[in-house]
Amino acid sequence: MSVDMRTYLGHVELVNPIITASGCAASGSELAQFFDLGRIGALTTRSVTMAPRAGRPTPRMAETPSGMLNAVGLQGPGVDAFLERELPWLSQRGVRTVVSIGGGTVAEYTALARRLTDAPGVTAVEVNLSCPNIEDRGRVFARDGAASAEVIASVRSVMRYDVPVVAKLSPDVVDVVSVARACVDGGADALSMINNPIGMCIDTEAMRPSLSAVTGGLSGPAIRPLAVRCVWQVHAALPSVPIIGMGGVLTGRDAFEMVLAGACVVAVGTALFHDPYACLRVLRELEELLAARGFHRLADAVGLAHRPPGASTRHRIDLEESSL
Amino acid sequence: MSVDMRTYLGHVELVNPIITASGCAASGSELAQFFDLGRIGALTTRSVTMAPRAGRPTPRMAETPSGMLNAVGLQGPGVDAFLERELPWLSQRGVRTVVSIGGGTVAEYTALARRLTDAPGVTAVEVNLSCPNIEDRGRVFARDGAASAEVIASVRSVMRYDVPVVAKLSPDVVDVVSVARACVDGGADALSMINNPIGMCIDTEAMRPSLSAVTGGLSGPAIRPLAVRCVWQVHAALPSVPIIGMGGVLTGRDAFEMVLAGACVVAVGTALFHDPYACLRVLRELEELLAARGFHRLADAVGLAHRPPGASTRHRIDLEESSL
Amino acid sequence: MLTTRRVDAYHALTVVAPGIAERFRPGHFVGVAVGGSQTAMLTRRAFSIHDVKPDYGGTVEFVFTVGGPGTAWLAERRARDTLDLVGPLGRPFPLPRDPVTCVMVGGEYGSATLFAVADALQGRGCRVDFVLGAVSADRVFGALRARRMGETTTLTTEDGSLGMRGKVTDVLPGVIADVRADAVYACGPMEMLRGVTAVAVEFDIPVQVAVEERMACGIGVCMTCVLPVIGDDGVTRMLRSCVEGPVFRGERVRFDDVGTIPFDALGAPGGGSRNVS
Amino acid sequence: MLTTRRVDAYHALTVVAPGIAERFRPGHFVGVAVGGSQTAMLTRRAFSIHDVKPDYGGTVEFVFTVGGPGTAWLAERRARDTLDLVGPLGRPFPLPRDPVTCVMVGGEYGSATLFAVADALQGRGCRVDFVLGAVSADRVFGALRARRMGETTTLTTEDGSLGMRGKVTDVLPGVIADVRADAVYACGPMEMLRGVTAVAVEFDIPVQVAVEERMACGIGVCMTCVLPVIGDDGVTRMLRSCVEGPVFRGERVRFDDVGTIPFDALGAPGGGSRNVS
Ligand SMILES: Cc1cc2nc3c(=O)[nH]c(=O)nc-3n(C[C@H](O)[C@H](O)[C@H](O)COP(=O)(O)OP(=O)(O)OC[C@H]3O[C@@H](n4cnc5c(N)ncnc54)[C@H](O)[C@@H]3O)c2cc1C
Ligand SMILES: Cc1cc2nc3c(=O)[nH]c(=O)nc-3n(C[C@H](O)[C@H](O)[C@H](O)COP(=O)(O)OP(=O)(O)OC[C@H]3O[C@@H](n4cnc5c(N)ncnc54)[C@H](O)[C@@H]3O)c2cc1C
Ligand SMILES: Cc1cc2nc3c(=O)[nH]c(=O)nc-3n(C[C@H](O)[C@H](O)[C@H](O)COP(=O)(O)O)c2cc1C
Ligand SMILES: Cc1cc2nc3c(=O)[nH]c(=O)nc-3n(C[C@H](O)[C@H](O)[C@H](O)COP(=O)(O)O)c2cc1C
Ligand code: FES
Ligand code: FES
Repeated sequence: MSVDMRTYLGHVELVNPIITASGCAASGSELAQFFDLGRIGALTTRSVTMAPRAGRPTPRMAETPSGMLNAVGLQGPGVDAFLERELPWLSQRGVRTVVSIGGGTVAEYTALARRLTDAPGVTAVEVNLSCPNIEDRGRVFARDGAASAEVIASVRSVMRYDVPVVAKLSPDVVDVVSVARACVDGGADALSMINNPIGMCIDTEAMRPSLSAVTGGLSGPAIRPLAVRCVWQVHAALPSVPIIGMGGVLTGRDAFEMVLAGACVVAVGTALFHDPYACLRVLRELEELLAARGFHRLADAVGLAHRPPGASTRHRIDLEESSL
Repeated sequence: MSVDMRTYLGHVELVNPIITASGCAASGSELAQFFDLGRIGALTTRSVTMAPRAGRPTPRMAETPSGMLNAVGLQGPGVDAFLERELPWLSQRGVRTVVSIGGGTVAEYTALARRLTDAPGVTAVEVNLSCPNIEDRGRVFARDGAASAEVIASVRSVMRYDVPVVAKLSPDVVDVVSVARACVDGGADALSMINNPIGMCIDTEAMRPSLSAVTGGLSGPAIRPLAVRCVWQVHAALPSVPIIGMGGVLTGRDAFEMVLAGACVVAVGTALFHDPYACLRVLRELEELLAARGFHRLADAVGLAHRPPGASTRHRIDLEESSL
Repeated sequence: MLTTRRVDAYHALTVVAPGIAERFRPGHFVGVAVGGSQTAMLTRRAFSIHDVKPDYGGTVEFVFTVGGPGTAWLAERRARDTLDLVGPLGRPFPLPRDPVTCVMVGGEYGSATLFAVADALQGRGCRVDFVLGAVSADRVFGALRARRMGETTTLTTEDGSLGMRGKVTDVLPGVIADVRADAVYACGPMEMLRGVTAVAVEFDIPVQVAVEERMACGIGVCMTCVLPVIGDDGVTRMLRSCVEGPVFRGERVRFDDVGTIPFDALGAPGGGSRNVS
Repeated sequence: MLTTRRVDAYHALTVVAPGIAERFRPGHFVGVAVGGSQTAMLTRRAFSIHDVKPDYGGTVEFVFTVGGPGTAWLAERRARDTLDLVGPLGRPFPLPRDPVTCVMVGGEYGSATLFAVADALQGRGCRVDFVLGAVSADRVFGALRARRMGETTTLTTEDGSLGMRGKVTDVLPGVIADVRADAVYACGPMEMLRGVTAVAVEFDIPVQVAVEERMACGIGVCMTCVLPVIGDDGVTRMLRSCVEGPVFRGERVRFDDVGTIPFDALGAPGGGSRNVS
């Protein structure tokens, strides 16, 4: 039995729910040597910035238990080169592309959105809110609902109406639901979570921080429980808002966990570093798990773990089917 | 070469820096079958509450990558039984005891402190601020600097002057430094971090949350990068405040990492579940690491990773020595 | 580690562990570290001790099925690999003073722990009868040994592939009546223990059950393994199955309330205390 | 996995990997998964391919020292265990068109990757001379093979336990002069590559170096393995050593600035862009 894996980001349909996480697939062409990018739901670009960025000094990575720290610092060619080379390369190959943008001011995010609004091949825009707000003593936008909402509202206002705007949230907040709500009120069509919580580790030989940037973003299975919790809480509070779930997804089982918590799209990041084919493997494993449990449609499993203790699964599925 | 492992919580001396983490050594007597509790720096009790508590329904635990989730819900006999049986048992054996307290209101914390203030054998009081504030829609105290400071100030005011009051912080905040500062301004003699970040996982067979409480506290090596980052940030901002570092410490190397980040005391929690002797092993390994690097005193290593890039270690150590 | 063998659906590992073998008493269990160094699996797995032998200063054997990643890792161990065990853990089975007649009821791998108990009982002149069950023949553990040791042995499988079709609780009343049993010892799935206890209560004879709850430590420090048990004072407390159990008097365990906090349990929410975390 | 052997201070693993062997060119490396299933070690370890052989459809050999937990785990593998490899990865060494004279400079395990290059060079009629060094005799890799292949072979150790006491850079100028070298190929610690490059620049001959940076992916997607390299346009860019390297023209690598972002690098902070994360 094959499962209908189609899913939606706002009104944009994706052939399946497995996409790459921003900053974990570079410009896309690197992964294209391993498989046809058209086979995954979408490719998310690294966060594009106005100017080219050299990023942080090395060491930029350190391995931690079931995870890793990274401090890349948004290295990238800048929006001009992105629009000249990287985006066309993707759209010519018909790769559905979620363009991630990062800025230091509301104006910078807005300017980036303006540059993207008429560019062909933009499936959705993901706003990376985990950037320091230069106008607020470097306080990260994502940690403040109002600042996040301001960015989202401004991006939404200049972005083409038919391109969904996705707000990417950080777990380093007191209440992820309030930030999520602020972003949705600000006009976000969907939410993605989680970006890396901030961590650090120390090289006990050198007796200094392992990363030249001292702190870095923690990723990998170690943070999956935080990610599932965020997806669960936000889906419970805003059940109608599409969620891109990410954080430590290595297998179809992990993706299924995100789906059950409320994600309709699942992004794979760090797993790509270990297995270039991770997206296709996770997709296949997820479809097998769904089929084995008698699901006809991915959509029927989204948020299913929220059903009241009494309710059975079949029941829920039958309901959905009878409503065809 | 033996290393001077003595350390201080405020003005209270501990023979060594390795203590148990609250809630991970029950009443103490359980571990006493394995080793003499007098050999570790101190034993931290589970968080004592006014009334007896049955805690949460099971399942209360789930394993996650390099970590585990727990939702015990502060099961315990209540302060009366604690003062009648558990505390005397410890003090009769000369076990240095950090008493952790948990409450639902400022009044409850204060009442607990009042009960403890004349009890013999209380080395320090650790205030578990990761409890829902009943008077603020169940918002956890630790997530709000003002609420935390209020609890600490009130506990400090009733607690005997010579018993240090330790504020235990949560990583689930926007800025751990501001909460830390608020607690110190409120009268905290020391800080301990980190309590468990909130996570969850889903049983993909049952398609329901693995824990009956749905969410739970994440512990173990998975969270060590978050813990080291919190210790680092707080020590950088408040270098003179003693810090109890905890979160995923399994080995002497991990404890050394906490020390280099700025902790003068290191608590071992989840590691005890795997190895009842973990505290003694971590202590031995830490002492060996310090000796191998030529340290004469633990104190010389506390916060050492903060030294400016140029500065050498030897230098720092010589300085300390010449100041004898 | 010494030997590893397959027994039908089960794996059996024998480990040289003199310290554990020496202090072993029937009903004890061990905590086994899984995954090796640098593993992502943090918690020990609990396994009842099936058998101890004096060879090599003392060996311990336990029997398990592969469920998740930890038991899968254990199943891949080869002879001469080393294993990290903690034990013996838990409260063992209490034994009667007099030479009475005892029915040993085992479900699935639960049978494994019963043979050492039966040994001890027979050592005290007790008569021992076995009732072993499982879903299918390959999951009934120790049928042969039961036949050798027990006066009578009754087997049940849910698919009828061995012995009677059905559950142990279907045949238990008959056995108790036939052998005029004075006591019941049981180990197996919680659902079975609940049924066995009900039968024993029916016949008004004592029943000792070894329960199974999710455990993070096995040594009494984490408080994750609790279940509601009625004390001598009639008060229900959430007791730790690792140190106050795993063996309990069946009628004291509130099986219907496992996985809940009974409203009348000591310290239950609303019962005077507030739910502060 | 096929065989595992010790070579002085090093471990050598040979793995059946036809797909990798087939596409191998000198300078390629592999990404090796460590720790097995359920491991806490998430990232692959990078190792230069030392040798490929046609047997069993194609085998790959790499040589390593035990540093941290990943290499410690690899050192415990036995023949017939399976290994998870990705490769071949990276840009291989470019080879000269004409039959020139090349000096191969290897430090520590860095020598391992040079023999395949030397093979290819000799295949093109090039003359090959070796300069191999390490801290001590047991850490000089491949001295015998070098003696067999090279016109001349010069060995150095910092403790003088083998060959000349000192570093490869102490003897390199003499070798280049004696053999009238046209080019240098080098692999080893970054500090050595910097020195070797300086010498080659001194003699104004091309030098190809294989660098080593911390890598999380090895396939160009994580951007963690960058170092400052000067392009044909004279502009310094932070290039990925896994896909734009590990082989670079030595004089293009800004060794003094490795571990920094040179102020004049494209996109350097202050250089027009803001540091937004
Ligand atoms: C006192 C006691 C005795 C036991 N004796 C045996 C035995 O003789 N043979 C046997 O096959 N099994 C026995 N079990 C069950 C055994 O502990 C679990 O099957 C095993 O822990 C599952 O590990 P896993 O990695 O395969 O599964 P996972 O589901 O991956 O385990 C994940 C986590 O949950 C815990 N867990 C999962 N299932 C159980 C369970 N049923 N009981 C307790 N903890 C669990 C594990 O310890 C681990 O911490 C016993 C359990 C207890 C409490
Ligand atoms: C292109 C390339 C080729 C290499 N070839 C060899 C070889 O032939 N023989 C050999 O012994 N070593 C080689 N190395 C170094 C080897 O990758 C590291 O020694 C190894 O990754 C250390 O792993 P560990 O678990 O023992 O150490 P850990 O310090 O525990 O490793 C932790 C993390 O840091 C990374 N890391 C640590 N040291 C290095 C390093 N020097 N370079 C890159 N990543 C590192 C690891 O990949 C891992 O992600 C090579 C490195 C690169 C980049
Ligand atoms: C090396 C690296 C670079 C990243 N770069 C970005 C980025 O540019 N923009 C962004 O929004 N998230 C970035 N992330 C975060 C990921 O998109 C993702 O949110 C996070 O890593 C959790 O998913 P994972 O555990 O599957 O990696 C990066 C993560 C890593 C590991
Ligand atoms: C089972 C369990 C129970 C805990 N109970 C408490 C508690 O009662 N009070 C408290 O302040 N912290 C409690 N904690 C948090 C620990 O004290 C510690 O802060 C945290 O687990 C991180 O350390 P670790 O990774 O070494 O376990 C508990 C942790 C666990 C795993
Ligand atoms: S398993 Fe930890 S208390 Fe029982
Ligand atoms: S290692 Fe990931 S880009 Fe080079």
